[in-house]
Amino acid sequence: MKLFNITNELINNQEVIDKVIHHNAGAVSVFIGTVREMTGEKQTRYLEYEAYVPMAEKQLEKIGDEIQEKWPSAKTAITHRIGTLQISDVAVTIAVSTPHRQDAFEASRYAIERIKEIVPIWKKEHYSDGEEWIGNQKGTEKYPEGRPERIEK
Amino acid sequence: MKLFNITNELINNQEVIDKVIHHNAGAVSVFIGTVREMTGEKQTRYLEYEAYVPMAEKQLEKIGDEIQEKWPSAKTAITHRIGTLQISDVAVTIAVSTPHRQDAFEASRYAIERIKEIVPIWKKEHYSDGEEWIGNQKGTEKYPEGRPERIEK
Amino acid sequence: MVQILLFASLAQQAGTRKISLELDTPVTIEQVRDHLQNQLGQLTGIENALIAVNEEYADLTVEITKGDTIAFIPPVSGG
Amino acid sequence: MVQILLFASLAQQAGTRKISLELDTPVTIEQVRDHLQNQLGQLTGIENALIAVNEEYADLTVEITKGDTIAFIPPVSGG
Repeated sequence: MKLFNITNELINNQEVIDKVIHHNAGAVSVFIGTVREMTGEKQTRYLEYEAYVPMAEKQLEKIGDEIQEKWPSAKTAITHRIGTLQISDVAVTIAVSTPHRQDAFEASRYAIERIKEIVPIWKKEHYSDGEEWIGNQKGTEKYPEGRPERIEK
Repeated sequence: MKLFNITNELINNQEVIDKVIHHNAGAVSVFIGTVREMTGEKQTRYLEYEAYVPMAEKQLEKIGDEIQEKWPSAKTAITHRIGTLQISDVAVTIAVSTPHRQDAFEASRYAIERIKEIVPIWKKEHYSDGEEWIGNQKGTEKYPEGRPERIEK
Repeated sequence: MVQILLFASLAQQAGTRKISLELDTPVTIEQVRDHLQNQLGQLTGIENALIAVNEEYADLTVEITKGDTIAFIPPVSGG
Repeated sequence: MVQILLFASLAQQAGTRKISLELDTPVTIEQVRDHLQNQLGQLTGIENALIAVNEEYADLTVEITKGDTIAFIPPVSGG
């Protein structure tokens, strides 16, 4: 059972949740990212995700390690989907269990923020009027120090 | 499809999640409360929940209304189980979808806090060495103003 | 006739969850509560219970009338 | 021989995701990057891409050696 994985298949939320439920968990915070149709005035028709798969899985594991360090009794599982996704499809499911609820919420939120910082996955929006790689691909903003904040080597 | 309900059956998390997924949701924050074995030194064998069912469902709906007011584009579903629950069983599942993730986390957390304040559900712990109704049943603490904070009439 | 509902530790102490009461005149919830304790003996914690009338939280001073359902709600512990 | 991996907009511009490069002597990633642009033309955004060597983030100044895999990682947008 892989706690951190990238998949081409539909994500089964319950499968991710089951990976973190155990006898001393009292709370599970699950975050599910889904494909939204409207972003401001722009209408998404579908999305494509690609990943540097082996490194992305390692980086997801690293996020799990960071969570373990910050919230020692947390257990984390993350599945991110790649390929072509339609509106309302699940792109990512994060589950974190902890004995008490506050930690679960905080750790789950931490996980999604970190995914957006350090995991090599890219999203291309296919809008009704064109397409675009998301995430400052044009180099108009620079990462501080040439790398995303908080990346540790 | 009832968005807010009390049930005697096992909770199907995905069913609750499905109630809030829609084309302009981009984030779903799910909170799952499970039965934890250890609380400090105390070992739980199993739990019993009871509810004032019709009022509890109304109060859950009220929480949904409060969320709608605070986060207008949120959609909320809550299922709470009653009866006898074993270790790791799901007692409550809350799902909140929003266009953006921050609101989903905040609203989901708001929902669980409010459940613990205003919804007439009671938990009896069956420990390895005795049993206890949880929630200050002995009257050793008084609610401010004789009622839980933030209850509005 | 009014219905009185008890839950959790209150129901356990009373040995019942539901009591029917004949009312001659309108009474306050406080009076109902006193009456209950005369009938059933001391119910520990009832002073601290919230009150719901017809499934809505209400004050002790509310007058109840025929057909009402009064619930004594010990501190809740769901979630 | 080293492997160079391109992703997202960089792969799209380059028309390929994977390039093999013969190395005579150890070179820095910066030199690899310059070489790539000589070969493929200007890749918009490559200046801003992070670098991973063998699946770990690395600095531009790192020297690479035979068998290494160098990935150019445009700003990520998962989640």
